[in-house]
Amino acid sequence: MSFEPVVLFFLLGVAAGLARSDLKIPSSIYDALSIFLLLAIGLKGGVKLAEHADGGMLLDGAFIVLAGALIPLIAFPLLRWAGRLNRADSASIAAHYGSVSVVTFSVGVTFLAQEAQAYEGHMIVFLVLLEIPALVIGVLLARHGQGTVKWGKLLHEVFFGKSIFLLVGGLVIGYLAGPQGIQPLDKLFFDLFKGVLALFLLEMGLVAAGRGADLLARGPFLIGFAMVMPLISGFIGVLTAWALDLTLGGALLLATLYASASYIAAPAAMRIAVPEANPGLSIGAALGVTFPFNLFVGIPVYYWMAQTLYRFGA
Amino acid sequence: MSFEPVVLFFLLGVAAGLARSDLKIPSSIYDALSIFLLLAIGLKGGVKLAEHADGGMLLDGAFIVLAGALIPLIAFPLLRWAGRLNRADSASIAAHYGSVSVVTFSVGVTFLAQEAQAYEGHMIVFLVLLEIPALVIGVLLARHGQGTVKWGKLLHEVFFGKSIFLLVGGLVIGYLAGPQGIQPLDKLFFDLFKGVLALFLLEMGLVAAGRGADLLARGPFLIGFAMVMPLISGFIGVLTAWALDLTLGGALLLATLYASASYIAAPAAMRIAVPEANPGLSIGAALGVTFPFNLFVGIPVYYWMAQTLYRFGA
Amino acid sequence: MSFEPVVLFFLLGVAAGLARSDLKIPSSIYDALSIFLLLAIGLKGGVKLAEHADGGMLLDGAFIVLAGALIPLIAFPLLRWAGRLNRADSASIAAHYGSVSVVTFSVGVTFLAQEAQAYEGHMIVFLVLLEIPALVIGVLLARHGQGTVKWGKLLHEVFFGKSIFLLVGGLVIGYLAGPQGIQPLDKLFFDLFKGVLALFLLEMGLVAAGRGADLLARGPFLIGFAMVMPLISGFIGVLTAWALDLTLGGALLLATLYASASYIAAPAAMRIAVPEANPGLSIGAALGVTFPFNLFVGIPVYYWMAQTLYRFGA
Amino acid sequence: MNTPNRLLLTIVCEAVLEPLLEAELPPLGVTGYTITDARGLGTHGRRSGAWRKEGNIRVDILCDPALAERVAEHLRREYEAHYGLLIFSSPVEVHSA
Amino acid sequence: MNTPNRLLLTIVCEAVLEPLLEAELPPLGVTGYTITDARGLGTHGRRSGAWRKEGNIRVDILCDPALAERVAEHLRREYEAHYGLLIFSSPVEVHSA
Amino acid sequence: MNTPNRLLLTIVCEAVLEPLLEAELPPLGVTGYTITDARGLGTHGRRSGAWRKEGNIRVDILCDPALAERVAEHLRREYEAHYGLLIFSSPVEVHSA
Ligand SMILES: Nc1ncnc2c1ncn2[C@@H]1O[C@H](COP(=O)(O)O)[C@@H](O)[C@H]1O
Ligand SMILES: Nc1ncnc2c1ncn2[C@@H]1O[C@H](COP(=O)(O)O)[C@@H](O)[C@H]1O
Ligand SMILES: Nc1ncnc2c1ncn2[C@@H]1O[C@H](COP(=O)(O)O)[C@@H](O)[C@H]1O
Ligand code: NA
Ligand code: NA
Ligand code: NA
Repeated sequence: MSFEPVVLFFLLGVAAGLARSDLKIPSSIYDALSIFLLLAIGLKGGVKLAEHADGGMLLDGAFIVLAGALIPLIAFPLLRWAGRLNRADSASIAAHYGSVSVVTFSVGVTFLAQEAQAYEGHMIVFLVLLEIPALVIGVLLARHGQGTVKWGKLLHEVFFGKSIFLLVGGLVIGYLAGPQGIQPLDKLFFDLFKGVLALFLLEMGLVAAGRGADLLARGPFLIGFAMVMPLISGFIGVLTAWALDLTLGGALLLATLYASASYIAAPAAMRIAVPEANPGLSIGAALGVTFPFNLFVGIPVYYWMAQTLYRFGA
Repeated sequence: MSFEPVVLFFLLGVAAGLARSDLKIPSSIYDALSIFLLLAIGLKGGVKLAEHADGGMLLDGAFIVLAGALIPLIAFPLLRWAGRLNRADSASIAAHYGSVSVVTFSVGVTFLAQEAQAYEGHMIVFLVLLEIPALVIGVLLARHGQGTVKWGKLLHEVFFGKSIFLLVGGLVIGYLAGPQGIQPLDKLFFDLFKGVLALFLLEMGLVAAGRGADLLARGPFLIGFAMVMPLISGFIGVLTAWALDLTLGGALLLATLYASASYIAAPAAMRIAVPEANPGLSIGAALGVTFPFNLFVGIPVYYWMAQTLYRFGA
Repeated sequence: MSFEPVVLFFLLGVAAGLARSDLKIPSSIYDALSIFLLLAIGLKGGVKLAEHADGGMLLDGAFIVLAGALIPLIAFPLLRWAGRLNRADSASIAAHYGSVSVVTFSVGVTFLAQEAQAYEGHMIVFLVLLEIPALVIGVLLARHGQGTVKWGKLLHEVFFGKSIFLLVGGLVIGYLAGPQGIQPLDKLFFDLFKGVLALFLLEMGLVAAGRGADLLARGPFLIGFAMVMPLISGFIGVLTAWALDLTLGGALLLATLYASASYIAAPAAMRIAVPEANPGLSIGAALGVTFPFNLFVGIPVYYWMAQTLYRFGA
Repeated sequence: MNTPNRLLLTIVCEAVLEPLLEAELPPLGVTGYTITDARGLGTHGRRSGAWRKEGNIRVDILCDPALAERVAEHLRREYEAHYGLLIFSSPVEVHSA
Repeated sequence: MNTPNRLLLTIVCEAVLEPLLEAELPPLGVTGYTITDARGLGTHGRRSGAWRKEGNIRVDILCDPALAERVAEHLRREYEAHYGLLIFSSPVEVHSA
Repeated sequence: MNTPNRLLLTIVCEAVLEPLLEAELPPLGVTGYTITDARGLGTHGRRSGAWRKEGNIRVDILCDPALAERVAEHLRREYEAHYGLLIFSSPVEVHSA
């Protein structure tokens, strides 16, 4: 995995950030890259769905969402009692870890391509499904017993926030247009995907460099959490995939989804719904630690977990 | 036409706009996409021109411009007397409808590709020619008998405004470089064209959602006008194409050009030349109603018109 | 060379600038295009390096840097005594001409492709090496005997400034990932390269139009300098290449590097290190005169020089 | 033509609040405002504007003192506790109709 | 060093006017100005800045009261009737040379 | 709640100075500032903002008069001779905590 170029772009960004280079990705370009990635992933999922959708998927989806809901419920008490964080921060961070990172997922797909491993195309549908319950659970945890929740604003942010909206929109377009219909768009959305991902990772590296430094100042607990939590979630993902009889590739992707922490959808939603939480903590942990951890350590480890379980569990 | 993905992107944009999603295409990306589309269309036209230009085209062009000049002259009295709009607004809207929409034209080209219909490559030359007289007529109508016209500023805006300038510039470059010379640029300007068009339509949908709502508040006349006028212009286009013996594909494209209303070049030019006109009305009608009307209803109708005329008129 | 489309894009930009068109490339798009070009060139160089790096290159590099250091040392007295410019301006302009233009280099590569001439892939490594000493010499010339130099800030700007950082970063990634590893990124970074270069030249034309006009007001000396200096440097380049036994293509590229003047890295570095120099003079000369001069006259002339020398010198 | 006694109320806050302000200001009586994108440093740390939602916005509202106070009070109540927020005002003379 | 009696004249108007202002301000005596991109709400409705020409610009001019009045008058005469336009000023102290 | 006697110090300068200011302002005692991108005209000619480093930035600092003078003095000393720079201030009333 070490010489995979998209990951090297991330390191280049980190280096630029640490060296205080004047390299900056303009914010409008960041927005454009993220719109591209979200749409492209949605489209790809939709096309796969059009090729073979069936009822079993619905059941699988329900199971995957339920198992995924464990993650914030494990993270919250860890943060609250082991980490002695306040309720709002614990809930907000739990929501970030329950939710998923589209970019980490993409790196997982890239990893499978390198390993020449197949996977279920409809994984992307699960990606979309997983995004939502974690945010709701996070808010419930934050508000449990006190204060009122602006549910309207939160649900609006969740469903019509850019991330979910573009993922779902791409999914629907891909499904309706089908492989044939999408084909003229392939040269933009699929052929350029990996290159755009590389540029996005460059920017992520720039941001992570700053975030990681912020976090170091906060003491070691959160840093430890940001590396242990994905291992726990990833393990749950491998088990769930095995229980559902997914392919080995599907197991890696599900583990990656569970293990990844959101830094696009969740921060925006939590800033609105749980404003008293400190966004520096959650973004710092998710982007400054967990994201690179998954890139360099997590994904190979989940792959090894999956291989081991599939060999012995068979 | 219903599952053509570029049109689905437009609908996705409309949905995002109506649902007040926080999805936004940054303005610099909008600018970049439109620069790309204008240049790409110009280049494609120039290459086609280099392949086969002849004197007959000049005569055709003159005829097409003259017939096209009918459109604002029909629209103006309709707006002024049937719609009871003031002189400036009537003239400005007439200019928008006399002028053309490059994006609608591109969707027409996409439609022909799906129907596997050939067309005259130099259509794009006519597109450029058509843009200009309508704006001049619009200003003459607005100023008839009163006030002075800042012709210098207007003509400068028309000829050196971004739209015409890039179209003509692309045309000239494509012509001079020829198919061989342009070939290394194909991967950017031609292969990605449809994908970029899809992204642009996403943004158009976002804007149209807002514009359409504005217009609804204005009463039904303008909305009706924005759907009837393209049918009239489209019919003139089919007749003109038939009289000039263009291919069936050429007939569809000419009808689409006549029927489309400008929302890039015309608004900027009219804002300078007829500032007392309310831009909300013209852009609302052109972008909020006529543009989607042409996408979903107009283009198939003009195609049917052309097929019918070509069958019986032969 | 006359109908090479990328050069026509430059002319289109100049025309837009002179005609005061409202065409503008948004600054964030300019940034994105330049990030793309710098990374792409670095990656390409890195891949070439991975394919065949050897010790001889190091020696060649040292020689090329030493010969290149002549350029600012020739330019400075010319400017200071023949041109009667003050010390700071002379030094700053000398640094711009000692440094190199990545875009001019890319046009040189395009020229070789048209002429079907091979060249040493590791030329790009030399490009990076050449950027640095000229800036340091420029500052030494400016500060010679007076004032203190903020070396820290200068060296930081040179090594971690966007240009060098992305070139070196791309080089390293390309080298580590190798041709195989980079291949999935080819569709973005290599296939689109020439198209992006064309768009960048459009912007350069827009800027050069303004800069050239500024410079005309400054009197003829600097304009003459901006056309004579590249001929001198280009000749040094051809000689150096011949002495090192580079290919004919390599000779053209080295001449082009020597002859080109920087307008991305050098202006930023000089603004920090020699703030009393007037940036209008150096950018005006480099971008307003030397850049188009190299595009239209210089590159063919250096090619002819190289051919002649290689024929008779052999 | 010159209206004395008008204030320019300036609000600097997190960009994430823009849609909320757009919805809440008109009901308070605000009939016009101007928004620009900004970045900055404050008690909530550095906001680099590296991506849209991470930046700040600056909202300028030309209004009378009473409305300014009403807006400032609303913002203090709703947002000051948990969001980066700076509000100040200065008297200006209006030259347009 | 501190020049009293200077005004900061601020103009908020449609972005489409930028090239016109750039041509018309210097002949009126303006030697410097600063422009930023903006969006906003006013009597001409919402200007979302979703694309460049649809947004606003904010032009700040540091000048003396007489010039400010001259500029304001020019803009009112030429543009107020038909364009979104807001002009106001406030006294400032200048700290640079 | 209203702190009188506060100044808004505004600096317009070349964008290339942004990282330098970010490093130099806090040691002078500045605890907050707001930056926006700008373009403009001045004695150093037109700065069109056509690319990032060629544009201007506008830095607004809310502070007390002593700090304002300290910052202005520092900038005049370090940058006025060779960079495009404009500094002015005006009194403002603060409405946030
Ligand atoms: N003293 C100040 N002067 C100017 N702007 C400030 C100041 N303090 C804060 N700001 C701006 O207000 C935003 C939020 O401030 P804060 O809540 O203190 O983090 C910052 O990101 C700055 O853009
Ligand atoms: N009361 C106000 N406060 C601040 N900005 C305003 C105000 N009214 C109008 N504006 C700005 O001026 C532009 C034009 O105003 P109008 O002509 O009223 O539409 C608007 O788009 C706003 O950016
Ligand atoms: N009179 C003025 N009013 C407003 N802004 C100005 C003025 N003079 C200069 N500026 C701004 O300050 C920058 C630097 O000014 P200068 O050093 O005079 O070139 C210019 O690019 C403008 O953005
Ligand atoms: Na997760
Ligand atoms: Na038309
Ligand atoms: Na050189």
